[in-house]
Amino acid sequence: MVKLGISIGDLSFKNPVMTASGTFGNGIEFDDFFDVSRLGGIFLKGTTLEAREGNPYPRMAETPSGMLNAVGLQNKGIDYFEQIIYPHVSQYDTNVIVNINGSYIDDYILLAERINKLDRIPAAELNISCPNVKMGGMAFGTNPVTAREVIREVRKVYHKKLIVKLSPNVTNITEFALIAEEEGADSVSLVNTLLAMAIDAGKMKPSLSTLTGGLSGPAIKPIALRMVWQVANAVRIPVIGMGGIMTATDAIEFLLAGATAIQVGTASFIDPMAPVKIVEGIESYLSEKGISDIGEIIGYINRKTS
Amino acid sequence: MVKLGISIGDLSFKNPVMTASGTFGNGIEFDDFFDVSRLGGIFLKGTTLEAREGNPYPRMAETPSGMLNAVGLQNKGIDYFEQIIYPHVSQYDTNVIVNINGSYIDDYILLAERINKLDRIPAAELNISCPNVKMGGMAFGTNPVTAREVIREVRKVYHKKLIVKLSPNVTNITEFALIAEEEGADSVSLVNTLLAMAIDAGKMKPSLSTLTGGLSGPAIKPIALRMVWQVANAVRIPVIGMGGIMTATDAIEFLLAGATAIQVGTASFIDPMAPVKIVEGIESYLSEKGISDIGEIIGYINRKTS
Amino acid sequence: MGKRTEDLRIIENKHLGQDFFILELAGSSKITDFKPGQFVQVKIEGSQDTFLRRPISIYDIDYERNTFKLFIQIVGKGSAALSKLKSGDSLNLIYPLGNYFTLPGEYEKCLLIGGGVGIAPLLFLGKVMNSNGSLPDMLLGFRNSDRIFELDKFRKVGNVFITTEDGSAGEKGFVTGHSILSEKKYDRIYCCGPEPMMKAVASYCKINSILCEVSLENLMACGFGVCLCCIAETVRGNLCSCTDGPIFNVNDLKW
Amino acid sequence: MGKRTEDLRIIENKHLGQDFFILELAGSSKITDFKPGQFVQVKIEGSQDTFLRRPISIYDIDYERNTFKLFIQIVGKGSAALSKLKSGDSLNLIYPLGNYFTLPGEYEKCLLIGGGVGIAPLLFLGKVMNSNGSLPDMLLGFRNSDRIFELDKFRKVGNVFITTEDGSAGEKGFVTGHSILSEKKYDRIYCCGPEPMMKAVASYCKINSILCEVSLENLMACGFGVCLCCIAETVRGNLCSCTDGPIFNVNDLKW
Ligand SMILES: Cc1cc2nc3c(=O)[nH]c(=O)nc-3n(C[C@H](O)[C@H](O)[C@H](O)COP(=O)(O)OP(=O)(O)OC[C@H]3O[C@@H](n4cnc5c(N)ncnc54)[C@H](O)[C@@H]3O)c2cc1C
Ligand SMILES: Cc1cc2nc3c(=O)[nH]c(=O)nc-3n(C[C@H](O)[C@H](O)[C@H](O)COP(=O)(O)OP(=O)(O)OC[C@H]3O[C@@H](n4cnc5c(N)ncnc54)[C@H](O)[C@@H]3O)c2cc1C
Ligand SMILES: Cc1cc2nc3c(=O)[nH]c(=O)nc-3n(C[C@H](O)[C@H](O)[C@H](O)COP(=O)(O)O)c2cc1C
Ligand SMILES: Cc1cc2nc3c(=O)[nH]c(=O)nc-3n(C[C@H](O)[C@H](O)[C@H](O)COP(=O)(O)O)c2cc1C
Ligand code: FES
Ligand code: FES
Repeated sequence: MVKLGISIGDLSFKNPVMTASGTFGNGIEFDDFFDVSRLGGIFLKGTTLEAREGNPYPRMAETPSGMLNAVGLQNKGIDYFEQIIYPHVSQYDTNVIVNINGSYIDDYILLAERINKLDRIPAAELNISCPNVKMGGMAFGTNPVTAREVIREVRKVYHKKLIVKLSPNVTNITEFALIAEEEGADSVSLVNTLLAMAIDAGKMKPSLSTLTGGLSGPAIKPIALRMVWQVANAVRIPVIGMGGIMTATDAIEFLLAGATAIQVGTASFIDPMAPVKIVEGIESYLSEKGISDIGEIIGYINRKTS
Repeated sequence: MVKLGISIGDLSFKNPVMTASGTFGNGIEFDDFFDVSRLGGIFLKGTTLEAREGNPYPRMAETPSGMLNAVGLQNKGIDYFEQIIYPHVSQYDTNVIVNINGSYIDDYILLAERINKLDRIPAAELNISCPNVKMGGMAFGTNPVTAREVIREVRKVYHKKLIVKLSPNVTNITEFALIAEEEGADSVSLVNTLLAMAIDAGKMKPSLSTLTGGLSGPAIKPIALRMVWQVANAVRIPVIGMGGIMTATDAIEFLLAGATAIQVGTASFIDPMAPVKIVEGIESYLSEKGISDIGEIIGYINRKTS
Repeated sequence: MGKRTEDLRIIENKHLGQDFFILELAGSSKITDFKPGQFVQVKIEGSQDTFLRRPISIYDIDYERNTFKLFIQIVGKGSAALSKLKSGDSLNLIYPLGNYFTLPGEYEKCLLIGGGVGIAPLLFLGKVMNSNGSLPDMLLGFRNSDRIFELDKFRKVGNVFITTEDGSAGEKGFVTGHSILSEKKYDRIYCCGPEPMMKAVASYCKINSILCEVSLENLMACGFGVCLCCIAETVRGNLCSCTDGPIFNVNDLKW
Repeated sequence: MGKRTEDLRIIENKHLGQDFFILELAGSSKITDFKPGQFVQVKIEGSQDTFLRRPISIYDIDYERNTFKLFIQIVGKGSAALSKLKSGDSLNLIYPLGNYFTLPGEYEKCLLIGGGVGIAPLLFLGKVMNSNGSLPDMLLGFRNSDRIFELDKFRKVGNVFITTEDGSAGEKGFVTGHSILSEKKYDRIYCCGPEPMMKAVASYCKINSILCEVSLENLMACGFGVCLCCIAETVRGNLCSCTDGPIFNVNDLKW
């Protein structure tokens, strides 16, 4: 038997495969397809204090090996979450993690306090990298000063595992990872989507109502992999890698680069079974290579070349 | 007849389709395929003062809708250029533009002085964005201070059209475009490749000898398009757009976003006729839409939405 | 049975002429849970530029043979790739997806209005109505007579009326101009077609206080309610057209 | 005629068993300018993950019918997609590319060494030698007898010797261990196969002062000398294996 378990501090995960926020709904939508409890963890759709309607339609454009989205954090707010979603997701036998968002630092703090009280939520992902909102989001995560401030304030009130989700839209992503580490984050996750644009030449206008949106999918995998590799070599806290992971092979590339765990995002749209297939694929890969513990491949290429 | 001509200052181009440096050799390699003089201009392979061997093999990896390269500016140096390449490319009836590179500012200056003397070279592209060299390249182009310095010094000695090639590996690309404009550049071209990585899961090692390389091809088109749009809205000098242009439709998207001209890069590897097919495709598009002058579509989406 | 993802075998790919074709697929599980108005998400293999699945309505069902059909128009890369499939090839689907048309009460008079490829979900709807003992009227609009296919099928499930934009078949003009609308009174209208047509039908229904459901064709990334890309603006806020739709009562839409 | 890019029609796709197949293509222009050792760049359609072309050697030519063949092993996505092509399908190529084997002088004794799918360029080379009046020896190495195909073709152009790693055909072991090498003296050896094999052959040749040319299989992005990705390290610096190669004299390589 291959050992697939990993951990972030004292929080353990049965395997390194999780789902990316905003691409897995609240898990419930996948109940028909597979047993969600087989995953290492699930990251729920980005939540804000108040309910939000998101951006106008159209919010999506297909691009070569990827897609743009400009959803803009549509969600029903924390009250609805506590009353309706929480009871359901509490039944999963896996780590259920909330992705928290705000326009102002105070929003993040208030939300973190609420999430902190929920017993069955062992961790929160601090999203300072959403490119699709007018206020907050990526604006926090691409400026070292505001990034530090929001992480520091949230850390004060949030006492479980704090994962900071980094933006790839920066010159030097390790700078932001180091800030997260310095401010006491337990982990960093990366990457969020890349700010991008699509234009319909026939109609002579932008494809999205918001003009720009976030690029995800295999197109960004080489960029995400580079950033995960850079960050894993710069910080000591565990790194959760994502960006274009479609198959177990893709996931293994991120682990080899230094990610302790990975998130499956856009892949779930095309194959709702992708996350669980990736768990199985990683297991076969390790068996075939005669590797008994997933820990042996995490950061393997860095041990070899340094 | 549709008017396809555009200009950068007083330098005119018969159409907006050019070729990206490093993807078109010195033009000569395309003589078998089509009449290179049909293009608006050609940007030759990156040149340095001295001859360079570039990076060790392997230098290339295929990625979803794209590729990584880590060539590292292999070229035969400026002496060879003047003696062997220049006489040949001088015969083309199009604008032949040299892409200049260096490890230190002095290298750029010395090279720019040499290029300045070549009658048949009406413009130079200052490459401060190569991600594949240990010194110079992207290091200049991702730091506002050094970027300004190298542009300023080259501008002093180079008296023809100076085009500054920008790196997409920055938080805010308009900052660099504005610096180029302030320092007297005649145009900016963008984007160069995105710093990225590929790992061979089977062999458990990085695919490139240099670990990281530059991502090009359709995968990056949405990011490039967003940056071109941002820059075109920020500067007054003409913008030359590129990144993943495979077809005339792609080229038109860049023009609509605000590019005055475009460069075809990686596409030429897959279809050596791509640049000339794009000239033809743009012409048909304009005819079908009943547009008589290419100028009408340049920046069209900005006029409409602002 | 719930939503599922499966490789299904293509039994026939029937090219109808112009840009239309019909794929018949062999259900691997029992398909008795399909409801009219629902759709499938088709994975496109063998096309370098299609990353996402494509939503296609369920056009027809054969419960005995456990097969069903998709009626598709070639409009781009994905549909073009699908048109090249041959019998025996396999196709990966996520299905059945979406909500479904509300069936009429026993004595309600119904009109099904379709435009172009938008006629697709109406055949299945008509058949279900038949099995409930009613014979709906069907008003089908086309650009011209060359683009009319499968009429015999529709004639079996209802009384068919036609409009064409150029008058080459049926009445000339758009569906909303057809004489049947002034001659008959309907309790319910079901509509699927280009957005301008559905909006025109919706406003006709509102004015005349007719219950009206339309099938939206919003762009979709997932098709099962997780990406939130396919939203329709409704009086109850932004709703997913893949789970809360594709069928909407026009009174709910902010049209 | 120079390099060109064209859509060619597939006349036959012959599956040989294991992972090997042969595509026969109808030349649209005259193919009399092909030289042994040259290759084509094949565009892969219908495979979502193959962006770049794939380089494949010219295996055989039929001047009368103006057709030529490619001998391909399925090793990944691109070759797998090619294996599914059918006669009548079209394939886009850039060709002919690369330099070519240096032909021997009139009285020189030659050995052609191929390993696995590396035998591909040697048949064409052998045929050209035949037409110059010489009958080369051919030493072909395989993993096992199940992976030996087309031997009849090779027997027509030269004296064929075989090795297999498991001894299931010919002599057991690697090509460099074959008895022919100790029994006969050659003036020239031409070699194509896995890199370790070519390196072993190269060192044998250097020790025995035999002229040796190998065909490299470096990763290529363009195939016609513009990307500088396919370089081989040589005594004259980094050279493109797509234009200065794929054929190199081993004395030029930094092996
Ligand atoms: C619930 C639902 C049911 C559908 N049922 C059917 C059906 O039964 N038969 C059928 O032929 N089609 C149906 N469609 C539409 C079908 O999904 C699209 O035609 C298809 O996705 C186009 O894919 P493509 O790759 O061929 O075109 P693309 O290359 O993706 O696009 C070609 C052009 O069509 C436009 N386009 C693509 N999809 C849409 C859309 N959904 N709305 C508006 N414009 C679009 C694009 O912007 C582009 O201009 C349905 C759509 C939905 C949402
Ligand atoms: C000049 C030249 C002539 C060739 N002639 C032939 C021929 O006649 N018949 C034939 O079957 N093949 C030939 N090859 C090799 C052929 O190009 C590759 O097998 C093919 O590109 C693999 O594509 P794929 O998509 O099937 O594999 P991929 O999915 O791209 O790769 C599968 C695996 O093979 C490895 N790989 C792919 N290409 C190469 C390579 N060039 N060198 C080392 N490893 C590689 C990859 O790293 C990966 O591990 C030739 C190559 C060159 C450069
Ligand atoms: C439709 C969509 C919605 C998303 N919503 C969120 C979100 O609410 N919060 C968040 O942190 N990231 C969100 N993301 C980003 C993903 O979690 C992930 O970081 C990104 O898509 C890259 O991974 P991928 O390429 O595997 O999809 C969203 C992505 C998509 C495609
Ligand atoms: C193999 C290769 C070599 C390149 N060499 C150079 C170079 O020498 N100088 C330069 O400015 N850009 C170089 N580039 C970058 C291209 O000019 C272009 O900016 C980039 O590839 C994006 O465009 P594309 O996606 O159309 O290829 C190179 C790109 C590739 C793929
Ligand atoms: S298409 Fe994803 S939620 Fe509807
Ligand atoms: S493959 Fe591009 S130079 Fe050889």
